[in-house]
Amino acid sequence: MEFGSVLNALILGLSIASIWLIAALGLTIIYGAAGVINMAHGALIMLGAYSAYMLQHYVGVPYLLCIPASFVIVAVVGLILERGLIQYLYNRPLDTLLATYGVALVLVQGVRLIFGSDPKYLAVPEIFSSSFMIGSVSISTFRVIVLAVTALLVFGIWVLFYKTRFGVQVRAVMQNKEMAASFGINASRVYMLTFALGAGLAGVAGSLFGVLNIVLPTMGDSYVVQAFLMVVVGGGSLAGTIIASFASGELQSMFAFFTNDTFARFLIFVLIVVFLRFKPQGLFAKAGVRR
Amino acid sequence: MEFSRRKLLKTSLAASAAIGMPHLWIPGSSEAWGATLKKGEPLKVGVLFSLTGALAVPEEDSTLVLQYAFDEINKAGGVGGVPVEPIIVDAKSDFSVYSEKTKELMLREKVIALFACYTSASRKAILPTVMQRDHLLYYPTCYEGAECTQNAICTGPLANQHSKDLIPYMVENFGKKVFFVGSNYVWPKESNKNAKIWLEKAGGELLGEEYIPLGSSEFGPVLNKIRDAKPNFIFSTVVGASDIAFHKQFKQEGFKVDQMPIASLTTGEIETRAMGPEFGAGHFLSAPYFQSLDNPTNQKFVEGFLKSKYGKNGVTHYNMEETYLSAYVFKAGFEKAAAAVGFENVTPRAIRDHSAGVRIGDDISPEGEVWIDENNFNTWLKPKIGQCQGDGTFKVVKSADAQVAPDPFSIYPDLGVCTKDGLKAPDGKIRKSVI
Amino acid sequence: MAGLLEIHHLCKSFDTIKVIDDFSLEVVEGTLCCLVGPNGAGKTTTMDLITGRIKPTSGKLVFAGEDITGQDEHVIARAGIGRKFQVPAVLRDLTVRQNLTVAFSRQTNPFFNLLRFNVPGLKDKLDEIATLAGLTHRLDERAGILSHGETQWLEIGMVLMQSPRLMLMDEPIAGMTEGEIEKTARIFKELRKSTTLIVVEHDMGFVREIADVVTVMHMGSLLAQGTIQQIESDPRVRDVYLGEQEAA
Amino acid sequence: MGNLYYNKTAQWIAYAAFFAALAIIPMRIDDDFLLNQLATYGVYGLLALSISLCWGFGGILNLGQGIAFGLGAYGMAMTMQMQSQTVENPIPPIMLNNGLDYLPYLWWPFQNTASGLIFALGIPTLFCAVFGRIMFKARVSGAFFAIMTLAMLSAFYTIILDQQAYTGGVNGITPPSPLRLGSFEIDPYSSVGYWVVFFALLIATVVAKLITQSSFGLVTQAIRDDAERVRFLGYSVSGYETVIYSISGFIAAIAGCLWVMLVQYVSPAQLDVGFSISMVIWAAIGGRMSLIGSIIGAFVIQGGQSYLGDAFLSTWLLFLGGFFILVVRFLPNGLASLVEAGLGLIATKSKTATSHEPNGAKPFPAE
Repeated sequence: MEFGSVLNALILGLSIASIWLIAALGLTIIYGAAGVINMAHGALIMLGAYSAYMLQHYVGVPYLLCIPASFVIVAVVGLILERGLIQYLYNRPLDTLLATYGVALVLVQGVRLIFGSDPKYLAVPEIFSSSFMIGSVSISTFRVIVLAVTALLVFGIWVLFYKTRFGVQVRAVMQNKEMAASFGINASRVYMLTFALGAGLAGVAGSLFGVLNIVLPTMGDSYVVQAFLMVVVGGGSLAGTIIASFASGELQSMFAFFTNDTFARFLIFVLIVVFLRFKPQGLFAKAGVRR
Repeated sequence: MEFSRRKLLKTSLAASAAIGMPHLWIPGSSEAWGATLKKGEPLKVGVLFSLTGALAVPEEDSTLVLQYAFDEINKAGGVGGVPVEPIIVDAKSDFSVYSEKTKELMLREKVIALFACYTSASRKAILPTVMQRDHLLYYPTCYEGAECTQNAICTGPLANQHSKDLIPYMVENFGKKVFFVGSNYVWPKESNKNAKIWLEKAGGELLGEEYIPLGSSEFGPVLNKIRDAKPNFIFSTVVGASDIAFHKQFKQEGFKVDQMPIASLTTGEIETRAMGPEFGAGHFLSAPYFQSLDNPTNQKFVEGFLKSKYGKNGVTHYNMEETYLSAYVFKAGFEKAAAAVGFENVTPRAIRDHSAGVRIGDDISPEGEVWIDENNFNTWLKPKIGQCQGDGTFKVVKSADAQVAPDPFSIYPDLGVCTKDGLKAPDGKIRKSVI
Repeated sequence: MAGLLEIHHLCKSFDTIKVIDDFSLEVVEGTLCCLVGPNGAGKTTTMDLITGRIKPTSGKLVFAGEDITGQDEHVIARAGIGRKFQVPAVLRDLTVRQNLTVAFSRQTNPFFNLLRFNVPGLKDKLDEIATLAGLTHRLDERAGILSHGETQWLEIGMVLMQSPRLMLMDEPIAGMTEGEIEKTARIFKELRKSTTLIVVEHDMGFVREIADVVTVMHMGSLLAQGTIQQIESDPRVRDVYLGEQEAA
Repeated sequence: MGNLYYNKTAQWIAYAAFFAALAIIPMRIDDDFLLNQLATYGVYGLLALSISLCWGFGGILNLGQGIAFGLGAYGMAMTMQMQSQTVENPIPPIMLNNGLDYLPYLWWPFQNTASGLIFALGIPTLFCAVFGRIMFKARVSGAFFAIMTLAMLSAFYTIILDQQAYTGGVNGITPPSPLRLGSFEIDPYSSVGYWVVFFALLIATVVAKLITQSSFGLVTQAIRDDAERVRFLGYSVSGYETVIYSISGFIAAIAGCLWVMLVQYVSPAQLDVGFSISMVIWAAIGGRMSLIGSIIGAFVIQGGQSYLGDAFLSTWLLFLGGFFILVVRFLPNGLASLVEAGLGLIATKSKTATSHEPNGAKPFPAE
């Protein structure tokens, strides 16, 4: 076994981690702030990819501008979703899970009706479909872009949540909704914006995944369970999700390096179940609610 | 422990008597199909592919091309003098729907034959029902073989035909060292077993073999392993959306198509279109058919189909052509059976039995002459090698000199040889319905 | 005679904050012990520790001669400790009858209960408790619609259905009317004859009426213990208690 | 007189009527396909029943019921496959095709039909017991548990797909001939298959109904309401949760066996996330708090899928998704709550002067 190969695998693990993380970011925010299990997250990722495709294909927007545009479009969808449905279900967590699954069904089928079920592709500048070498390590440009966007978003979220007034409000609502309301914080508005933000992040993820692989109505399905596990292992906090994604990405890459991809996946699932057996509240749990 | 209808009838009656319910109808083998044909009435055939869901991408094309083929056949006078009425059903990409709809088509619609399935998994899901009713399935796709039923006719290449020319061609032109990548299921594994045989004969060297979970889109780990192994070319049996991700990431990770091309059994015109031609260009595909085949029959087929109301997707590819052929194989088999036993007495099984050796000449078959094997009811055909061009079409770089024989048990000689009555083991015993 | 419940040097910290600090207590069988103290003194936390809801950082809990330290809630409940919560906790989606039936937990083995439809002794006990709690006419109502006082009574009723050897009552009379409070006092005095109680209460009038022993907690530790007269004349208690109340 | 919906006798009469209707069908209808189809719906009914028991009564939302169903189905398929192997030909084709020339230990119990069936039902139940025990003991509940079942389902799906030599991979197992029990052969395309499913559904429903009315059922409903409180009454919440989760898994395993008996086929698609969630959708639309409502939910949705699906074709999923959203939003207890409300209306109209308060909220017993 060469050192270069292991190094390659480690760097790849970082890239896989960034993919897992960007898929899970929106979920973390929605789950962390509002306690909503959003099963439509995969469908929102898919919508992000289709938004980018639509803009590029019909309007001719350059790819790099499609990324923020996807954020806006999917955030608006999220906003409508929250106002139209989710806001009535906040005290019924299991029902939000089911209702959002229904939303996913509708979104996937709706996209299929409009765009057909054949795969689409996002054209990107030639430079994105190349790679460069650092020493003996080969690095794909687009993977670096995904990593960079992920880092940027994480930083943005951190600023938003810890350095702005809105962030204080969100954290206040997370701690205690009633108490926050008595300080004049409009919890309903906070939830609405958080949900839209989470949805928008899914949109960004989608516009990136459309380049890594393929734009299909069902493309988001495979990300949902995985992203949820990151959130659950992380205990619903941003830092938790980051660490969970990082660990899983590296483990996945190393397991795949030493065994094969299928077995690597299986191992990750089993490890997560075992981990939660001993830390059911996840990595960074909020203190349990007391009666 | 043979399956016995008589015993079945007795025990079922006994069982129902025990429960006390009088109503029961169990078919004997002669009436398994449960219907008779009448001259003058259209022939009902079932067309069962997914029009919605994940499998719709390839299977919708199959449905369209079959409709086109039956229109063409009906315009030319039908089958045995009567028109064909295809009953089109959506299998919704759900294996239990395949199973349910197969029963509906056979038991309720009483179709005389079934054109169905793209994936092996869905074929496996419906075969028990087809065999039990002694019915007939036309399976128009490449597959792994290792089946010997008395109820199926396949018009696609078997694993032993598929890579026969491809591997030697690649070794000759690019070098001896190869890396195998496939989706993690039966067909790629079986195909790779065959490929290894050809590789050994061609004096090549296998550097590694990796399988990716179906539907997975993360090829980073595999590409890293390939990078370390430094093969001369990659032999790929990755299917579906994964295949597209594979080709994209191949380029994104800095692999160069002229230094290490992918020789694939799957990446055809639709896949290339879906990934964007810049990711497909330069790679190789082995298939019996390409849209760009230069012969009058194919020109007529491509033009006719694309202009017809079924040609909305704007492409013809190998799987569609194989499906198109299956309609003509059905026509020829039916007419032979009708001539032998009389129109009214034709049963699905009779069609199958009389399809042995049926030939589709190059006046009908866009890929050139093919015929049905008299023993295993797969197709003799000429695999061709195409290289993808910058516009997404394929240029044929090599075509087999003669039709290659299909052999579903080529890599399992110990199990026996598939004959028309069943799998004949080396000790002479014959087993029916081996799936 | 050893106490029914003995608490030895109990400590509980959340992160770095010591909520219970070297707290010891002995409750003698057949007495009614009132646990009083200002807000944040650790009364409810003590209840939680006794009933296993939270596990102590150190210290030991002995009930009826058995070490119950660190046991799960249901094990402690089965040993004979029943509890009424500060915020009344009844099963709001079930009827009053079902609430009381569930609380009649003589048999807790799931397999034994799987196909059991008649529970011997249930009917008499249920009638008795329903009458005592004044809920006879509400038996088939959903518990979620009961008034606050009725909910308190239902939960007390549930504890009684368990027939525990030790009952923990966290603020049983909160939200009750004068009449209801008198009735509660009457019943507690009656109960004292056959069982042991620990009552957490703020209402000193009520405490005065029912308590055999009064324990005062402050900052997670035992401040004083004795009869109501002793406690009321203890200057330390006056300081802590009255000071606290004035500040609030 | 109160709302008939809560009347136990009325409930039993409704159950009897439902099963009487199911029993009349094969006597009246001579359509092999319809019988086979209805039998398949019956299997789905069993699954909906198992979800209703676990979720409606135990409060445990299980998005991974496909594990129990799938393991049961694989067990049955292996049993049926081994029935068609002979002394001269003892090894199933899937192994030979994957280079195994011996029968792996995993398959040994299925060489004998009786032990095969015991394992087919026992392994999924044991899995539920162990997994449930681990999770519930760690007090994983609610949405977290739901996600964990999803993760477990994905893990099983992946490993079954991967272990091709033992499981047939994505192609699954296709036993070539129907199930034989002793000298009986159960033809799936006859009323025999229908009756087997009918009686399984009947027995499972009656037992489930009895369980919900027993002391055990009451405790599980109390746990659903407030698990925390129930602990202080002396009940081991994790014990009860494990038992009801395992019973539910056992019923799903039966459904898996029957399904393979009917279709002679199993593949990892039976452990697909979508299929497990559709079980929950049946129960949710029918009414998760009502066993029979859930069963009817399965019949209606699957019937709609088969018969409306082709007419609407691609709009069906859109329609189903929308309908599901509406039910969750406005009828959390499913269509059964319409019946409840309807009967409540009748009861109010014909109300004899009982001591009930005006607008008195309804009690919330078993159903």
